[in-house]
Amino acid sequence: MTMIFSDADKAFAADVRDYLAANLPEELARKVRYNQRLTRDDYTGWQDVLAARNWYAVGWPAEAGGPGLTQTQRYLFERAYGALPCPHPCQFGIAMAGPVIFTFGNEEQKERFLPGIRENRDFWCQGYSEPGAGSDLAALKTTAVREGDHYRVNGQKIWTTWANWADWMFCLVKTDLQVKPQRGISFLLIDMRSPGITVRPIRTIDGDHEFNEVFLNDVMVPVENRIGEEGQGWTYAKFLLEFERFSMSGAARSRRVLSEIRADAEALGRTGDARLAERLTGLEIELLALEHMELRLLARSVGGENPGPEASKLKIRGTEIAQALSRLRVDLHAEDCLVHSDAFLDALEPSSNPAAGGAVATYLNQRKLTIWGGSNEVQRMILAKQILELG
Amino acid sequence: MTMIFSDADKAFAADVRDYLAANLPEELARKVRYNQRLTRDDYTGWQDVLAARNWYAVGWPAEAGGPGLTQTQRYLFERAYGALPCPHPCQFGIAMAGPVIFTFGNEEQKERFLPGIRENRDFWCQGYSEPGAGSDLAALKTTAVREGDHYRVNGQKIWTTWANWADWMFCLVKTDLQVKPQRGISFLLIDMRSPGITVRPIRTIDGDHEFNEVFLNDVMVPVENRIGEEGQGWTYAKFLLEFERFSMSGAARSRRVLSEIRADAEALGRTGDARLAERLTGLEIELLALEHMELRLLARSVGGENPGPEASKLKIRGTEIAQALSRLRVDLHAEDCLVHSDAFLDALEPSSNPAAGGAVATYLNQRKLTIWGGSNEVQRMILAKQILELG
Amino acid sequence: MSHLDDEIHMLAETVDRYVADRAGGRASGGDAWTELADLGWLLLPYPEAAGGLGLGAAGVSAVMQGHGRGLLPTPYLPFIVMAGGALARCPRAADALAAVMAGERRVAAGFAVGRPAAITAEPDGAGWRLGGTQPHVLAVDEADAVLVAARPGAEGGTGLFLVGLDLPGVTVETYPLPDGRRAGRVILNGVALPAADRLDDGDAAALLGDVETATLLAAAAENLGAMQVLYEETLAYAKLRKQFGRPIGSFQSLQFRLVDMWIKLDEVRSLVASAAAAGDGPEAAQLAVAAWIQSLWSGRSIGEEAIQLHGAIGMTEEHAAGRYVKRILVNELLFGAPERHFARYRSTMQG
Amino acid sequence: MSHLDDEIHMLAETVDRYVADRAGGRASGGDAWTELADLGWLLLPYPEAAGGLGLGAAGVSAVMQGHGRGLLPTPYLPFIVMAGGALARCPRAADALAAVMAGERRVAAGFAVGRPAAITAEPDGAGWRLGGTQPHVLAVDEADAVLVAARPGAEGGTGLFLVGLDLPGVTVETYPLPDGRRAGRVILNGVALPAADRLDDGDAAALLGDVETATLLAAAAENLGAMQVLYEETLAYAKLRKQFGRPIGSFQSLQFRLVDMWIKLDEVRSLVASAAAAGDGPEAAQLAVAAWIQSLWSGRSIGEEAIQLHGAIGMTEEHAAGRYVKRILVNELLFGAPERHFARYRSTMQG
Repeated sequence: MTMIFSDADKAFAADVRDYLAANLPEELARKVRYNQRLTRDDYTGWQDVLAARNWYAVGWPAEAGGPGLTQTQRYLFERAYGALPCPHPCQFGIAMAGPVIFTFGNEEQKERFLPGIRENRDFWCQGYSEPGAGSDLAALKTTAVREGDHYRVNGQKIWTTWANWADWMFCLVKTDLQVKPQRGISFLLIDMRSPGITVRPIRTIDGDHEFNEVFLNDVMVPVENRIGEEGQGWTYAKFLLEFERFSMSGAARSRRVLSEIRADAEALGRTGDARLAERLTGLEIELLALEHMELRLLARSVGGENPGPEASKLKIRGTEIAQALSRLRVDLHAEDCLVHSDAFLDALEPSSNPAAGGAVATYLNQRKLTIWGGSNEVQRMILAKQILELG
Repeated sequence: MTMIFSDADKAFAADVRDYLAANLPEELARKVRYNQRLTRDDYTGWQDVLAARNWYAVGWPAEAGGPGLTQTQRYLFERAYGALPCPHPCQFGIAMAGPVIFTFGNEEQKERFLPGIRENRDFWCQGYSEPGAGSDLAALKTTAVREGDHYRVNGQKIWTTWANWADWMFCLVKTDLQVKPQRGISFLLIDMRSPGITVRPIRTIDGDHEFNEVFLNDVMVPVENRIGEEGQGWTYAKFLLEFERFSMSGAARSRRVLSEIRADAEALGRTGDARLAERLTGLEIELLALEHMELRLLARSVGGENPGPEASKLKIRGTEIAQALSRLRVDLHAEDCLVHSDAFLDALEPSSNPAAGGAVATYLNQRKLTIWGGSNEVQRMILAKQILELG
Repeated sequence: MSHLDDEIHMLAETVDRYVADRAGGRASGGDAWTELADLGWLLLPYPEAAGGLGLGAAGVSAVMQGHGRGLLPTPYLPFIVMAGGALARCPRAADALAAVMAGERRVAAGFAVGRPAAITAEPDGAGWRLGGTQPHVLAVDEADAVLVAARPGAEGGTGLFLVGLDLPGVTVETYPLPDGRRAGRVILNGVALPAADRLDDGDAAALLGDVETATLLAAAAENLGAMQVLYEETLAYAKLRKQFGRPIGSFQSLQFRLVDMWIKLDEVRSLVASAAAAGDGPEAAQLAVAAWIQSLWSGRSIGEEAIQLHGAIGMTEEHAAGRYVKRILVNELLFGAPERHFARYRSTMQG
Repeated sequence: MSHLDDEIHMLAETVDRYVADRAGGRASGGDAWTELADLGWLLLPYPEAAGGLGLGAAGVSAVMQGHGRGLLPTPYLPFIVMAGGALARCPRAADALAAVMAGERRVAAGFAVGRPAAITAEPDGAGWRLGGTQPHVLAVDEADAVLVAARPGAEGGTGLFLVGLDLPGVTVETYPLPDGRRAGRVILNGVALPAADRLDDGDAAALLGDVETATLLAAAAENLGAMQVLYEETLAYAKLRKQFGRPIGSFQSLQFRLVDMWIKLDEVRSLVASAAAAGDGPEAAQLAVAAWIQSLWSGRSIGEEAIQLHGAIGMTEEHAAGRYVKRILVNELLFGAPERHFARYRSTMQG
């Protein structure tokens, strides 16, 4: 149950910390620190910095061209990473498309797609959700009809993060309408420059544009872009889910946000505010509990055990804590949060209290955390069924 | 929507306040104030004081021999009553058996039973719950088989408050096992001195004895003790439920408890404790909202509208607030609550901090509030179905 | 039902129609403020002796609930409740108030709830010279004057000054609030005013306290209107939207959350109604402050639940949920979080 | 797995068996304290150099979880963790500690977590004279001595004195705690002690701080054991008990509440495990305090939910739920509510 770090592990953690600190551009750090909007170039530029050490695809095994870190090193990497105001790297290629390809893809697919993901050359997005089918994949409607060596794809995807920036989309489609949904779904990789694809932006309540609708109208996708067997897409999607939940605690990021809020409170001369101090301490302890839940689960997967559905608890608590922090920041800055402008969020305009500038937008934006990646209600359903075995 | 009190109403309220204050024995007030245990004599003695003004059966219409108060006067009575540390009068006769008898009973039954209830001569208890059938009356198992001019009753009741003190029990029994439960239940009045009745105490976690099991073994109940028609017991029970919920906010009592806790905090020199002050103010505002929800519902029933299932909201919030107050008292007195003794609770032994003496027992006892009278889960189910119309 | 109840009832129906017309695109297209003047809403809260309709807090509450339900952009709260409310309490402001009631003059509120005056006023001959910056003045870009609270020189207390925005030394910098309403910083740089433009009777602190209470109730009523829509939309959505083959409103955990939203809504509604009906005096002030605090407790929770239960659709700009949530949030930022008003609440408690 | 991990693992199995034996009525019937001595548990936390087993916080945590699961009445926490823990940190207390470890001497803890010493010690010739009342001394009726913290005369600081309960001037008044354990007031009325019975090295404040941290972790482990049973019993009951024709555990709102109980349990379990494994130093202290605070947050909520979900049956003295709830509640009253430890937590934070 104990987690003692070897000297080699400690040296690795120091290397990560030093490299990131030395290579994180000041302007980018400032944008992240103050919750300003990042551009595609902000992301890809930073991901190039990571890729230079092969730390963009940081979770990949050596066979897939990744760094082949141990679980412990992964944990130390995340901790060092989260401690600095680094952008959260785009996950759809490295954490989703990549693992499915190197686990279920054939050799040709691996050679064709993995280097572009690992080296941050291709920008990926995820085509799962559809209108009327969010956390419930059984309700998918997008069809792919086999025509010779192509699929003809028709349908609509929604909530597609960064489809507007993406080169590729991995996509769940229905290839068999006769069988029950779990058996008729396939996993396709679609070139976003294919004819018939239209991307329409969805603006969110924080004024941001990261979601999109993607319309697929007679899009022809080569059969060789299908991963694994036809009709097995559900299996691959499920395989991803547990990885996703494990990485969704956001504890390292929350730890950083907490220390930023504490620094802001000091800068505002609010250290004597007993209520604020209590809320900070309370959240700090909640976060500590989350970190140690994560460590224990990690210790078990070091021992070879798959984290499995238990990881849902990390997603639930991690997102609750992150939301509470985003609310606390609004409460701390109170009326200073009123001076809101797109120009500030786009880093064009300075602010007398920059920590307040993005507070409301972040609070609103973070509402998504308990909705996406399998809503927290779905996570609780998973735990009730699979861990508590309640019928 | 406004609730303006007439001069006559104000005079009535003053009369109630003055009479109660003048006639509440000091020793009894002290027991209530410090959450000590009350004896049967404590209750009946106090109820005699009420009955002397015909205020024991305070909610009864004049036709039933009650004071025939208006809804507004009822509200003012409860408010004046709650402001003083009066014992909560035993409800089973006046608020349950009585209303069913004067609404659904025949003339003979009214003459036979109502005076004894109203004048506090008979002590009643309620035989609804059975093992395996708490909030779910459809699962009742106690049977009553007609044999000439008697029913032969067999079965077991549980959670029967004060069965050990009672002269009479009103009881739901199954008279028809063939039809669906809602049609096969009858409402019987059972003399607790009948042969075949055994009462077994159930001690609760606060060390108190108010609950009992009642075993009915070939108990012969005259048919003339059945209220209304055979098979209609469910209807009469439902009729009572809405009355019960309306009276279950406990707002007046909570208002008194809140002021006692504030007085205790002052006596302990804790007025400068910011966290305590915030919790008190927060609960005070929650309670104010409850009081004004109740007033609005009252204003509508003055206008002739039945409170209906909406009254469930008062039960939910009222019990939540009462429980929060019982917890706050424990937190206020902290380690002073450790010196607990049955001798103190039975008012035999003084204490250096009497307000702390009953705090833990009360906290534990008050857990029942969200369980009984239709658990708060059942209240939410009622609201979801009947008010929100969710299927 | 009393005569006042009748009038409030009729007013509430007018407000409902007005909101429905605007929501249905049947707005006149004319100047919204002129519409409000034509409806008589600009006269509504003020005493009949001053030329108003005498509907007080009850009337304001009805109009503000409509502002919340319809997310109306008209600055009724700052112009009529705050600035106008202060003018109505100044014996020497009858002319200014008359102009406000007639819709001829639009006066913004240059003071903040629960904050000391940000402006200073130095005696200057027979008149005054004002300096300082007042932040977050709502809808100042629609106003022609601002009523500022200022600390007058050495004499202490608070003064109320009517400052035309076209005076030399006045600068206004406007910006959008997170919910799309506009506010501005009013910067006074040695603005010279004649003695007659100080409107209070020596110290405006007490009257401003009353105006603050009225402001909190009006803002609570606006929040109530907004969260009523959030609740109704969420309930309707829960009955419609299917997941795992069933309406999501058939899942018991969601049912219970919707019930709790309904109760929280009812708590605000009950306190706002009682506060609006309570007239003046300490009980009215207590209810007003409680209504405001409860409107934030309930509003946060109803807002967050509304977005969560709508799922991703609730996160979009196209969907109304976010706009209502932002309105309530901005009101909180403008008028102060619950705990900031606990001391005010306690000061109104009797016994 | 390290050697220590192995030993702890074996210890935990022994504890499980011991708890199961007692629950199954297979207790020896002999003196429980002698049993603990025979099992080696009285030696368990102390350093090997002092004759202990060197299992430290990890060993204590395993034994205390058993105390919570089995609601064991043995005063392991006050005698071994508190009094014994203090003796083990006093260089001149080797003999007393040896007697404690051998089960020959039973020393109660005459000091409270987070409270200044209640006893005063006046110099008296070569020795001391002690006076005052120490409340809530756990299991003092099973002890033959009490280790009291006292403020020594003019010199300041805190001294630790070993006081035999048979000494002249010592009175003990015992009473039951709400959970059935017993405690007592130790009243010292001019009790004369030789200089040798003061065991600390000048000021015991720092060592008592360490003992308090160890106490909080041990109490958190006991709470963990208790709430684990509450959770398991409630889950089992939800699968069994039917209402409206279905097991209540099939109602979604109850499922979600059970999931939240499971998560809250896991939060305590994780912090207790990490704290127990963390050895010494500030991170260990931080984890111990956090484990205690979390054990109360989770414990309150799991306890209240356990009673609620059991319905009326959970309210009865016959059912175990109430006994577990009371154990956790009494621990909170003895060792201090969460917020009382926030400052302690902050003082352990690094950077």
